[in-house]
Amino acid sequence: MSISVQSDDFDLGAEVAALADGNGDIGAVVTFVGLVRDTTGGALLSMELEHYPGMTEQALAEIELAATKRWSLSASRVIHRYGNLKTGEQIMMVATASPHRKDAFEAAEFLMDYLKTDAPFWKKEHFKDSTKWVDSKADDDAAKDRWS
Amino acid sequence: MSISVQSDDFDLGAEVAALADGNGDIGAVVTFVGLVRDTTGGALLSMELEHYPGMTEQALAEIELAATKRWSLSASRVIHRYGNLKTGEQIMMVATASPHRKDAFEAAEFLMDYLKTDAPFWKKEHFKDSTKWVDSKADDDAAKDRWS
Amino acid sequence: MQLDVLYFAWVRERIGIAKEQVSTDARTVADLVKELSAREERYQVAFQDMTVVKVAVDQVLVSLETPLGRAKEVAFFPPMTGG
Amino acid sequence: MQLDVLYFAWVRERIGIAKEQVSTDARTVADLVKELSAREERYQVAFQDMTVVKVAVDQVLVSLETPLGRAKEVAFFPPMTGG
Repeated sequence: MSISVQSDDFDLGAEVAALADGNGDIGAVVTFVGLVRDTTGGALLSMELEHYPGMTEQALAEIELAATKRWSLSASRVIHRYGNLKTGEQIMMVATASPHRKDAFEAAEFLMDYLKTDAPFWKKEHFKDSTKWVDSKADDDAAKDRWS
Repeated sequence: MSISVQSDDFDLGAEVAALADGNGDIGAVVTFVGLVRDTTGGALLSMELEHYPGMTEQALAEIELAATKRWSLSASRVIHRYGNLKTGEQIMMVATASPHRKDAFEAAEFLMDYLKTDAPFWKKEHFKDSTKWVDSKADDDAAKDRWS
Repeated sequence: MQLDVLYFAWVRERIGIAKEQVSTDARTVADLVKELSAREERYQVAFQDMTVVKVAVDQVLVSLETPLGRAKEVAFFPPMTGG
Repeated sequence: MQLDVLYFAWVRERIGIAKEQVSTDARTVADLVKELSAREERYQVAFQDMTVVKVAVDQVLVSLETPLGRAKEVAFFPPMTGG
């Protein structure tokens, strides 16, 4: 179990290698990577990620702990960036490692669903002469509710 | 859509970066990595991966095409290795890229479920003085059947 | 009671500051919102629709009816959009 | 009819070869299995329980009842265990 909230980019391959290293019981690693998406077809200058230092780490740790209690996980990793990111840049990742693929898949989806609704991050899109806070989605609440 | 059947190892981070490169519409990338797992707690010397050249590529291409028809995928990648691998080594990966995380997750699970039952690979475990062909799992057929 | 009150994202932008110290006798989060809204229009604007404002007390998500008790830090922000 | 017949994994190990050319008039896959099993014991051993043997004709998974038609390649192997 490990969490990082950072402005720096991350290396997905290295993170997965570190997760699995030395544990011969891991048969499956599932990762999710969130990327800055330009829904306007080219007008996005950057995506600003704001968060609530202190609460962020605490919220992510609780979500990770809940996943660990529910599925057979050998290891997990959450990294979320903040600051100004460009289109295509990596925003965040989760990785789950398990003996079995079903656990790894479900735990990764669970982590993502809870992270979306419970971790205090906010996205602001910067355009040439305007800015827009990204709206939260009703879908995200529904996705989270399926686990309860 | 891209498939490789190879003896060489692969670099997950580089594969995901290549998948997302230059496509600003990708918001989500899900990957699955299968690793050589030692269920005996240290007795496994190596895992031998055999496949059916020709049919393998064709089967994987069909599975990938089916996923592409069913979900909104911007890109996907399947790599499966053959030959002799050690505990902890990467056996294979799938990656799915989509505007939305739900599509990326479901398509990755679908690819894995079909790959397990329809792609002609066989695993043989090598121990000090014995070998064992890995048994297929009834679970795997059940996992595949949920998509139909 | 002395509280650190934090604002994030568009709540912060509407109120114009990220953090302030507030002296209050508010019993619940809802009382605090009422008190701040009565103070200046910028608070009223930020808090006009509390269905789209989330609250954390001492870094834990809570509802508007939560008593402040011995809270040290209260934060207001929009629904999260990370990931 | 001339067929390339391929064997994989433990089917290959039981039969002792990976590939052979077979001249046959078998109409279906099941007929071919019967014909090979009658030939030598190693085939009979490999094919004794056809519920755990899968068949591909020209690299497409098929059932035992599938007619061979103008097939060029037939392969026998255990259920797959990739991934």
